[in-house]
Amino acid sequence: MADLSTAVGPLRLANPFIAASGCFGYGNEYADSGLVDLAALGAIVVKGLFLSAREGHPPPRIVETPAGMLNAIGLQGIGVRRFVDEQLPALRARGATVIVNVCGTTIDEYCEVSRVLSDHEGVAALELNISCPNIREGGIQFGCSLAGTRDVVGAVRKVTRLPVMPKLTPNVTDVASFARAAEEAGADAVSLVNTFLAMAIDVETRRPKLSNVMGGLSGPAIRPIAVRMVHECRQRTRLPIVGIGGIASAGDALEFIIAGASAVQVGTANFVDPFIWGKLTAGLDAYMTRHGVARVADLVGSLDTSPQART
Amino acid sequence: MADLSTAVGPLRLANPFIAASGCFGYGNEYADSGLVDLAALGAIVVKGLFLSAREGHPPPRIVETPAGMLNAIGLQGIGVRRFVDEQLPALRARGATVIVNVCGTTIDEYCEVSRVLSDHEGVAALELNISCPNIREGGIQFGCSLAGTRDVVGAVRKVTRLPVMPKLTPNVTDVASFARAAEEAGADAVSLVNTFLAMAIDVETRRPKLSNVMGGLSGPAIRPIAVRMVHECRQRTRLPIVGIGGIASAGDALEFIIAGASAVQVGTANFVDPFIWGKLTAGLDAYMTRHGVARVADLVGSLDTSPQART
Amino acid sequence: MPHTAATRDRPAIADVTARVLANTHLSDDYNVLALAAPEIAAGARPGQFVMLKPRPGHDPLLRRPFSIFEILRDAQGLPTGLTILNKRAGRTTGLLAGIAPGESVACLGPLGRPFEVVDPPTEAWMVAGGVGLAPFATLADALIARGTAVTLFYGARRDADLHCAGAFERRGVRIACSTEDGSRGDRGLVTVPLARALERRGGTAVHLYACGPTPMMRAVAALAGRHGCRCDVSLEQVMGCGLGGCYSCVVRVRETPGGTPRFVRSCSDGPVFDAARIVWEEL
Amino acid sequence: MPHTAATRDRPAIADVTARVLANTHLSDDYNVLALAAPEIAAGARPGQFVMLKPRPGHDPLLRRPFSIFEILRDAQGLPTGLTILNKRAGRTTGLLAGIAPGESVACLGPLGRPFEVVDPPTEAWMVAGGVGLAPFATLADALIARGTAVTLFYGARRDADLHCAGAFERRGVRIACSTEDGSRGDRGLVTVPLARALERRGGTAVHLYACGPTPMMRAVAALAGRHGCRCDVSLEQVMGCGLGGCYSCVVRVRETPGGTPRFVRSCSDGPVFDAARIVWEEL
Ligand SMILES: Cc1cc2nc3c(=O)[nH]c(=O)nc-3n(C[C@H](O)[C@H](O)[C@H](O)COP(=O)(O)OP(=O)(O)OC[C@H]3O[C@@H](n4cnc5c(N)ncnc54)[C@H](O)[C@@H]3O)c2cc1C
Ligand SMILES: Cc1cc2nc3c(=O)[nH]c(=O)nc-3n(C[C@H](O)[C@H](O)[C@H](O)COP(=O)(O)OP(=O)(O)OC[C@H]3O[C@@H](n4cnc5c(N)ncnc54)[C@H](O)[C@@H]3O)c2cc1C
Ligand SMILES: Cc1cc2nc3c(=O)[nH]c(=O)nc-3n(C[C@H](O)[C@H](O)[C@H](O)COP(=O)(O)O)c2cc1C
Ligand SMILES: Cc1cc2nc3c(=O)[nH]c(=O)nc-3n(C[C@H](O)[C@H](O)[C@H](O)COP(=O)(O)O)c2cc1C
Ligand code: FES
Ligand code: FES
Repeated sequence: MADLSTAVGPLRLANPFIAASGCFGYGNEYADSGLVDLAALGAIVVKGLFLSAREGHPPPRIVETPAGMLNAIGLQGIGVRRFVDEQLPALRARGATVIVNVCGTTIDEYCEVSRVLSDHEGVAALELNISCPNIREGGIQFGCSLAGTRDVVGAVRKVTRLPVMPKLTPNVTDVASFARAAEEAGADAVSLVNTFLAMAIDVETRRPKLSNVMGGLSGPAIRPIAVRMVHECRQRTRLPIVGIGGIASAGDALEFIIAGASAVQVGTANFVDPFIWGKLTAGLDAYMTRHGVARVADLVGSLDTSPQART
Repeated sequence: MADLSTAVGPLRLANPFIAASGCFGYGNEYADSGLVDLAALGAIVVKGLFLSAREGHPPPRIVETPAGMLNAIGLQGIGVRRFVDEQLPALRARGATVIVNVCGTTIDEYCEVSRVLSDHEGVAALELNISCPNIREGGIQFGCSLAGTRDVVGAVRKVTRLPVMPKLTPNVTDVASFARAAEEAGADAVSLVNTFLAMAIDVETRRPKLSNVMGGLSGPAIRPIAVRMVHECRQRTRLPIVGIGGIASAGDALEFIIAGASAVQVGTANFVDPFIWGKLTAGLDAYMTRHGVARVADLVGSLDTSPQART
Repeated sequence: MPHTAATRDRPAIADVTARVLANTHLSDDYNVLALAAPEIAAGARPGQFVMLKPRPGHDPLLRRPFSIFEILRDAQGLPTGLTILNKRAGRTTGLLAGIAPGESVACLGPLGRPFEVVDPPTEAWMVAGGVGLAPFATLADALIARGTAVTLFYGARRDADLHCAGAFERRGVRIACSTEDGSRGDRGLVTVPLARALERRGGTAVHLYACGPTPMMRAVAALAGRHGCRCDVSLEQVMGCGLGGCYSCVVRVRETPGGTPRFVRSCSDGPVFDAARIVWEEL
Repeated sequence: MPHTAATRDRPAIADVTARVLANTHLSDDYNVLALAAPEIAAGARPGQFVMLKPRPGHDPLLRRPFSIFEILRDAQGLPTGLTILNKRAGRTTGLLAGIAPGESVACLGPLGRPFEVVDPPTEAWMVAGGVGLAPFATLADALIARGTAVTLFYGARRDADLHCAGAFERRGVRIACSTEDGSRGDRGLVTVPLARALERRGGTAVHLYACGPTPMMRAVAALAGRHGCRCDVSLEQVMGCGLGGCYSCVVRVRETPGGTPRFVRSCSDGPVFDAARIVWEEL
């Protein structure tokens, strides 16, 4: 077995495969039902948390689209305090590497949520959700502005010693400039991408298919755009990158890693196949063995874009 | 049969179905081989034309991705003068409604190409390609800047009486602001979307799958994002809209029309099914008859986003 | 090799590449699909569901939820598989209508909260609309095994749509049918014979079970409330994962009458709910 | 009802939902697929191709190009369909390997520029590498019908990969095989026996036809140039549409030696090209 461990800045992971936020509940659901050994994952990112509980949008909250899905869950969640009380202890006991997806409607809220989490053992890193397209007041207003990104990252940086990783939205003209803004403001890494703002219409009723009108597009459909964005960020920053978007196989994950990601998150594909994690590590192991690659780090950003030599 | 005719500003079309630029050659290919009666289409947009011929990128130029494809053709083309000499007469003879996709590396070139086309009978409208993601110097630098968009549209507006329709890129934070810029600069309509900048990596060779490294994502995968963008433009401008992106059935086209498009373009799906045009008009006809809709205009922008009444 | 996940308190969830054993055409819209999935069949309880994907690849992408209709058993009575009562609604159900024996389907389960199986002397009255019949075959078996008297109120548009009623009769279930066109049983909705029976039941304690279109379940829940009967409904919300991961399948419930409503996941808190908890105005 | 498009000067292009008549497994990698497509078979000429989509929907999305291998005929000799020599390479070819009789495939064609069929006394020498054999069965038939002597130089990795050679022998084609492992015919590439035969051909005029991996075709083109033979190659560029619409399938050609190279579409200008036109350094 090859050495699958990887580092995302200060964060060490047993393998590069991370369960994406909002796609894995609080993690305990999958452990309770015996489906997944949480300690076997690189890490899990739990569902986005505000200071208080949120009830989210009314259903319908999802709709399938070609090779993808739209969601407008609206960040239903139990709030950070109930999380640390009710969910974190079990996650710790299960040996999970826990990253929390931190949400806020104000910079103060991001800081307060981060403070609560930093005060508890068992949180490995903070992923700042400045990119949820589904609620007006929750993040995207920061994530679509360079100043907003700098402000949130800089403020959270001051209140925690945990690794800070803003999660970038793809709904911008130049994503790499946001990675740079995060870098300047003291982030330890960036994760990208969150979902693409999108919509689907029921033509029979002439109404949107989601109660929230718009939702976020995820799944294999978006993968080529996400890979491009990781590649752009790799070229223009030195920040470690966690790649996200449409990963459904080890080969898909390798595209992100070769483009420049030190680790990857898997969301939608885990809905289709909750046993995907073992297949991902086995596939990466087979690839590294076949290609004689000793460490994941040797693959990260190894893309060769020189013009093809022809004979 | 319902009345399928529609108007895109000053442009009258027999039906809303237009062949998208770069996906239908110069149109004559499909007529020569007897596949398509060009006069039966709403219109055709011919491949992007510069002043001079361009040879385009080396192959591989396309790669399939989940529910989509990447292309980096690099705007191979015969140049506007050979087009008006060699292709336009046959298109006229065949009764095609011809829209030309106008390219330029400078504002002067856009104007010059537009002038040449305006001097010839048989061109119905100009689609300004300020959104090709595949060549550095060809359009995207205008299409990603509000000032650039205004400058190109304003300059072309002065040299032609033909309807002017800039084609917008989706690779921006706020597409509706570009539609507004186009409106202010005197455009008659906007078409959207062009392709999403994306990439695919061959993990075995660790090289990009396209010779150009990046390419444009088209096909069903992008449809939900494109529909959202049309909806946003409809809400924030009064300009007529031509919707584009992943349309493969009459139902898909209706999503765009209901979201606010007066007509639609079909690209990738025409590769899969060159006989699609008859199916699209038949499907729209059946829908309008079933719903008792007299004119396409009654559907345009008819989306109902009020909260669902529950009983 | 199927993937399975065992736990202390509930049957293992398995992901089986299930071979199609038979596909029985009932009508243009309905078929019964028999799948080889012994691991899932062995642990399944009445009211549970499976998540199916008719073929690998991205079209369709997500699995879809289906009630376990019947458990298949070999000569020794050991579970070998399960059947699905499939009604054509779109991509996946369309593919499941046309799939041939020998092909296979990805089948994940058993999932969700099962029905509470009531004991005598309480009677079990099952109320099914259309494909809402699906969860009741295994429930009837469990009830009958306990000696509980079972009645099925079964409604459809017309006689030809009242599929599989015979299989319930053979189990010893009393059946009251209704059709919208009056071609069999009462004319009108299934609540017509149900309301009449509730009026006439005298002192018999009745536990209602309902599955079908939302308006039907809402009406049954109202009748249950009026008559003071406990009523379990099996809801059919759109589900992205079936495992509690995505929060797509929520339904608004109130824990106490007049309490603050909140969203709970119908894949893990349900699909079976006490009808009294549901905020019916919002469904 | 298939869609067809007739024109003055070339056979109609039809889009047929072609039923699979048979699927003959040759090896883990190769199979021969027989499709019912009389409209396409009737107009097809040697070297033309079809665009296939193994199932509706978006996965896979685009059609893929395949040479027409053989024309199927009924007892009266009327065309009823065609076969495809399929080599597993990815999604579509994988699906076509597994597809069963009775299923159907979307089949669009005939497409592309056919081979020029040479007359006696010139001899026709066909050079095939692996699945590059596909366009030569119909070409051999046409050549033999004109009385032209036909030789097939056929190379593969090992004997077991030299599929369908018997069918060519039965047609009266002379065969020279080569295998990389020497298990049949010459050891090495197919250019070994070809070069030898060219050296020894004396005054015989020879027209070469080549299809196979790019390095093989390049080497055959070089031999043809050295020996002053006309050589037609059938190229296998990635194709998005097969109809001249997308400009994905281009290949660089020079109209005159030393002329400016330019990209032409291999779906409409080809797939058959005079090898002397191709800019081989870039392929
Ligand atoms: C717990 C549970 C048990 C179920 N049991 C059965 C069963 O035993 N037999 C059966 O035939 N069906 C059952 N359903 C419904 C079934 O899941 C849907 O019909 C199916 O998901 C539709 O998928 P599709 O790909 O065919 O349709 P799509 O192409 O996805 O959509 C077509 C249409 O179906 C609608 N639809 C999508 N999901 C659902 C849903 N969950 N319920 C109702 N309509 C939906 C869509 O809004 C759309 O209008 C059950 C649903 C749940 C939640
Ligand atoms: C004119 C023409 C005639 C052909 N005739 C035949 C034939 O008779 N029998 C046959 O088996 N194949 C033939 N091919 C090749 C065949 O089209 C490809 O193997 C097929 O497109 C691969 O599709 P896929 O979905 O299986 O692979 P994908 O999943 O799309 O890709 C898998 C791998 O195949 C490679 N590939 C993709 N397209 C091509 C291509 N055009 N040529 C070679 N490799 C490709 C990809 O780069 C990738 O590495 C022909 C190609 C052309 C252009
Ligand atoms: C149902 C659903 C819920 C999600 N919730 C969150 C969330 O709470 N916070 C967040 O940052 N991202 C959320 N996401 C985005 C995912 O974490 C991920 O960025 C996105 O889905 C792309 O990855 P995928 O294609 O692998 O799903 C959600 C995605 C889905 C599909
Ligand atoms: C092969 C290919 C070539 C294209 N060439 C052009 C072009 O020359 N000019 C242009 O404006 N758009 C071009 N496009 C973009 C299409 O016109 C269209 O905007 C895009 O493909 C989205 O539509 P679709 O999903 O229906 O294909 C091209 C697209 C493809 C796939
Ligand atoms: S279906 Fe995903 S949480 Fe219920
Ligand atoms: S394959 Fe589209 S132009 Fe040749």
